[in-house]
Amino acid sequence: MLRYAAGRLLAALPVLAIVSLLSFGIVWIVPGDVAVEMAGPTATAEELARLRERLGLTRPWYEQLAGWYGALLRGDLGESILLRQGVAQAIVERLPVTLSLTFTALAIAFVCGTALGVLAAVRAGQAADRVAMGTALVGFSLPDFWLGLVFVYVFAVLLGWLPTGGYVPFSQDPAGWARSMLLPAAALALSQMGLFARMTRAAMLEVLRQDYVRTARAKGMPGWIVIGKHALRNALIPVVTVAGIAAGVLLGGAVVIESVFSLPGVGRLIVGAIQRRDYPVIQGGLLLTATIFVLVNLIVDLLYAALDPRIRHGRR
Amino acid sequence: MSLLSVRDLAVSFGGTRVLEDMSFDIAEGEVLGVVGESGSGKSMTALAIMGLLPMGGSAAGRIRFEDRDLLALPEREMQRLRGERLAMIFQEPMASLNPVFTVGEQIAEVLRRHRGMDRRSAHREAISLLKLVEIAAAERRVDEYPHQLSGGMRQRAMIAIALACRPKLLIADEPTTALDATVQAGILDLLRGLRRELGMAVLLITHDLGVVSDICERVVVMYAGRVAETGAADAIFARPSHPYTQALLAAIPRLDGPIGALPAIGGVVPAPADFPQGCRFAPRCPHALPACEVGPPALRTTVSGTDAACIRVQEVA
Amino acid sequence: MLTRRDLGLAAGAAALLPLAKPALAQGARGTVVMAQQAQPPSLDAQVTTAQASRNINLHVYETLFARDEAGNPQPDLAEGVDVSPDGLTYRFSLRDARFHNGKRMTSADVRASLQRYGRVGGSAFIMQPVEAIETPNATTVVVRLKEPSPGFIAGISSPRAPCAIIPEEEAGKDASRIEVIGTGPFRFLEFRPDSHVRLTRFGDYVQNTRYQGMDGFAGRKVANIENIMIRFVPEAGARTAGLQTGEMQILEAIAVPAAQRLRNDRNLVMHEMMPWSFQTLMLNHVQPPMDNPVFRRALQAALDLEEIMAISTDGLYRMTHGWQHPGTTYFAGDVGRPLYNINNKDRARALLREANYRNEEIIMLGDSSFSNHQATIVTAAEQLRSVGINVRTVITDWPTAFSQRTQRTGWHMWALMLGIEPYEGPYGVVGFFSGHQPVQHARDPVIDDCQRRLTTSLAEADRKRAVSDFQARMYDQAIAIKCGDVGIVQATRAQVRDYKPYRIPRMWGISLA
Amino acid sequence: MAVAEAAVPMPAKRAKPPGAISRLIAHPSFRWGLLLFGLVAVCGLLADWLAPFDPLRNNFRTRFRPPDETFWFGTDRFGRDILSRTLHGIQVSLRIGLGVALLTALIGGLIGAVAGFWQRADGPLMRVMDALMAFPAVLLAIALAAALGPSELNVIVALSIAYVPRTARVMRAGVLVVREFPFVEGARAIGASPARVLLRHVLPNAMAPLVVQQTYVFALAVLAEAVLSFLGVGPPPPTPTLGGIIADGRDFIQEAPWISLTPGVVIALVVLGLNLMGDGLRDALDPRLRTAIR
Repeated sequence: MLRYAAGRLLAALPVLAIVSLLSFGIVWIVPGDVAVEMAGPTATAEELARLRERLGLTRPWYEQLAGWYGALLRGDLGESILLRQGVAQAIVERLPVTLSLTFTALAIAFVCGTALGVLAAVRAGQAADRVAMGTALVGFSLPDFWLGLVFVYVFAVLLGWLPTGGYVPFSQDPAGWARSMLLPAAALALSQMGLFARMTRAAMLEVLRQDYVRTARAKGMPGWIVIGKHALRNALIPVVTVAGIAAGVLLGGAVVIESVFSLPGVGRLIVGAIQRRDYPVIQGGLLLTATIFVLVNLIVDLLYAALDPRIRHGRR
Repeated sequence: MSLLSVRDLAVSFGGTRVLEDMSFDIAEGEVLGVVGESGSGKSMTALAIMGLLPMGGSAAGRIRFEDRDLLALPEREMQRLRGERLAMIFQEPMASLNPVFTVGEQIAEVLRRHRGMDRRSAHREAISLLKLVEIAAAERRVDEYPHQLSGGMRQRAMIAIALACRPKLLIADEPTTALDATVQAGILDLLRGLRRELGMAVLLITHDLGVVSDICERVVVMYAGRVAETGAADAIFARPSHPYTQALLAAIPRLDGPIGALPAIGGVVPAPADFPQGCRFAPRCPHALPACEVGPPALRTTVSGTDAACIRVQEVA
Repeated sequence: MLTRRDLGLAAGAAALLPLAKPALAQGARGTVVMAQQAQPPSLDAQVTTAQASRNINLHVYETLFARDEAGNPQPDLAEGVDVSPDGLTYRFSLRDARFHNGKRMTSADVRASLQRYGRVGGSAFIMQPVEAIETPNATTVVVRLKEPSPGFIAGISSPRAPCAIIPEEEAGKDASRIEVIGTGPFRFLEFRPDSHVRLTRFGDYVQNTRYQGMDGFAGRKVANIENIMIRFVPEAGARTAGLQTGEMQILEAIAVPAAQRLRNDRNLVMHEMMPWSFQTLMLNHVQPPMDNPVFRRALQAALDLEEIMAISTDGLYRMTHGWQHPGTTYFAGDVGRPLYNINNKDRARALLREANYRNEEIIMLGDSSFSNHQATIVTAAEQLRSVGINVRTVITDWPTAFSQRTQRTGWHMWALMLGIEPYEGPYGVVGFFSGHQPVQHARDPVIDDCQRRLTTSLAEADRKRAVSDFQARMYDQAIAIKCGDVGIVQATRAQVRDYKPYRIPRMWGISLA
Repeated sequence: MAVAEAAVPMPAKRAKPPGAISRLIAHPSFRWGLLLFGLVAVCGLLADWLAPFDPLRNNFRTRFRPPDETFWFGTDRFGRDILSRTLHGIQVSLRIGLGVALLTALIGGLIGAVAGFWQRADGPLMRVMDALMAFPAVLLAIALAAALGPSELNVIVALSIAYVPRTARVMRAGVLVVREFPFVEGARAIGASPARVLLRHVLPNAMAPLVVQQTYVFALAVLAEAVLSFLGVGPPPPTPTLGGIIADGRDFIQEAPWISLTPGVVIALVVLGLNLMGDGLRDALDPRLRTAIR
């Protein structure tokens, strides 16, 4: 298991190297720079030029590239002038928000999606199946940010049940955290819930045909154990592989949702940095997001192995 | 007083009857063999008894087991019976074991469910069950996954699961078909030994006449969803009465080989939708008369003491 | 004989009684949450002209002089100033003030701050004429100029990029690298990017006893609120909803339709500010056919400015032609008025023919970051299209648009809202169109001359004439197009007492019921 | 050469097996999907005729009109008709979606084919694809759209770069399967050049999963375009785009919810239709492939 993990990690390194190069490269084709933002909207060209020089933005690109990689190899992502803090710190501060959002959404999507999928598979061909799959497909098709707007309007403004946005750290107030996460996570989760439901249904239908499900019933296991333990454990194996991709999609979706719900997360940090030309943050943020994605997929691979003993023992 | 008494059992899927007029008894401790080609309805008989017919299938008739009518029993009651007094093993041991749980877990689960054992004692019992089915190094194997076991060991593990609660009746659906010849013999020896040891009845489904002659006391020969002939194993092997039974026996040079093609008679078992009106074997039967196609023949007692479904049984036998 | 300081104290104490009664009775208490759209690009007050920073910085930092309610400079950290008759020497006497780090403010801090402003300041040109800054004693600062600069006090009192006084040891640091330490009534606690800034009452704040109450950014600043939370909420709808649910007490600005809807909500108070800013369309004179004044006049004639204003402000606007606000010192009266909001399509077409317009593509540059800019461009483009001008709208994010407009090519018209500059007076506004890099990219000798007269004439009448001439030239040559005055609505919960709208939501003087 | 090649038994050249079309039409998902998508698409294509108003025409007298008999879906802050803008917005969204689907099919298909066919190219190419895939597609597209500048074409390019890895992966998987088929071996054995083998024999037979995948990419691109427009990096205003109209309304979600509502529903319909069609396509085209694979 450990060797398997190490092998996967090693395979991720070249990918991360390319990721870092892309992160740096994107910034260099973006017009404008941070001085524009810092000077303010009505600054004159002269004021701007002076500020640009003071901020060291006039250095040639290769110098900056060398500087960035040099620092990166020392584990230093550089510093954001706009945010008054190091890029690493800026990201680490927002990571809990984005991870809360992404993983709450992932949990909602996974739990609701598999439940819907199981329901549909067990009642295959019946009305419940059609309703469940219809729900999944509609969820799959709704734009998440639009859904967020609708949620805010309905649940925060009209009904006043939940806050309109903002983030409460879990350590400060777990109930408040849950309240702040519910709407954005639900809006974000819906599309991936559809994905999970469809995957689960297909996998369950496959699994329910298997002999070992019949064995479980022949052993006198009650229906819910047969479905929930013997069948689902097997059906989850292909579903879990999707979780890695879903996490990536959610991470991307979090970008817009964070903006709709005023959550200070990594997505908004990066989008803000793009809009404000905060180069070190764009570079560091993209690099880190991609790294998280790679890591999540690594975890999924390991989870996959944990779920399926055949992989764990290297027989596949 | 028989342990299991099946009367007029019929199984149908939608409008199609795949099995009908199935009647037989098993006494306590008795071994009954059900023989037939694939498609003859023997597996459906087993599944109907277990209440595990595939989706869309329904059973009619009566199945009495220990004074209970299994067909009338609510699912909840059936669940309590399955694995406890009534157990079943299947043909393909790899596919029948759940790949994601250890063998021990799959045995212990039954004990926890029916015997209310706690995790630890169920695990201990699982080890002794593995020893009972003669798996070496049971203490190690108990925590292994099915894919780590050989084919024969998997089937032994399946048997251990089935025997966990010492059932009164074990239904074995082609338990050796998927295994190598040498392994087959081992499994059969095991079954024979265990039956004696535990005193349980066995319903052995097979298309291997050798297996039947080896361990069965009585035999039911099935063809195309109906009983062709039934009686004591000795009698049937010594003097088969039904033309189909005769063909079966003629098809194998020796009793320890499997059924090959039936060289004596052409054609194959018809699909349920194409079952003929009268005697279903008639189209392939060398002795068929126009009268055979009128209606399904009833069982009649033969000179050898078996019952055969053939109107010409006196002449043919 | 009473000194000026004693007098101030006495007057202040007397004035304090009715005003500070709730404060004295209950002590400073409560947390007020204000929401604004953007986050501050910098908490270095000297550097940035962004409103998002100003909202925060003017609670933390103070300046020698500050603008009063009417926009005129008043002493703040200075007790007063003596200006020599030749206009070359400014002698500031400093009042008692303490920095948030506990240090007492001295002339050395002031000198270092002014010098730093000359290096990094957002309006650093103010310091251009400065020759030397001397500190004869701890409470006196003497600024010597190379040449007269009548706008000097106006400049150092402006909130545009405030010439904040910071501790000497911070003044050596580069732009945006300083610790946030000022002398204001609130001190900085934390900045959570994308979330909020927290300020807390500065216990050792030295109130300016020259005044009785608050007065613009000057006056006596009494902090009745213990904590301030300034949240950055990008979605306007979320800000409005937050105000309605009580999550937030003050909005820097509320969308006009929302303000109209909530006008009668008894839990909320809407505060209209008019004028808040100018909406303008800047023209690039070096891109043909814009180099031809006749073509520019065609644009001037074609536009229906009222429609632009009505749409871009969602209905809160005033049709005013002046490049200074009416009622202020430099307002130039009716100069140029006949050329404002002509909205005559036939005249525009005739001018286009006269200008020999050959369907060249006109790029209208806007940005998606400021909805007024975008709406102005979209509306104006539609109007110009209808008189037969080949228009292409380019709407990018703010930095791209801004970078583009500093180029001489790639754009013809650009929407910009000028808020703080007209409020400051004429210097910033005229400055936009003069100097080495005027926004229109082609220097205009007449405007350059107006700028020179404005910044160097000692007599106010001469300076007024310069502004008047500037305005005449703006219209006559169609240098740029002023669309109208923009208003905004600040909104508070009814529990916020004694709130007076101003250029930023001021948290001193208010209290929570 | 040609003679020799003709001697090699070859499956049908066409990617779709005979009967695929009829199987498709019979598939309920596909039928419903086609109906939904077709309905919306036709509305979009006929926008010039169907739209009651000029989608760009401002009118400050009709600002923020709630839906009524003149403006069926209300008006926005510019006084523009939401229905007319939505109809034209469909056009833009479909152009972008189709553009992305085609461009990714071309680039991703090529990359995937090369990676699947030449093992030496596989490693490097797929590492680059993995790296691209590691960025959340939306984030990558935002950065690229900001870098390239706002225009419809740039949005297509940005989204294509973001979605190319998925297509490449699908294509690669298909090629890996097909290259092991006997007729490919046969073509190689008689000395057909690798490029010819790839283009003539492998690609046409690896096309089915690509077609299915691109239907989903189309749907993803429509959603992503909305996100980009919503964040202000889509096609520039006043171009009516579905995401852009939602963005126009978001500041007035309480006062004028109709602005954002209509385009959101339309996006959902388009995407739903495409997904349904994708499901149908998968079921109709895949069985052949599945039997080929397993």
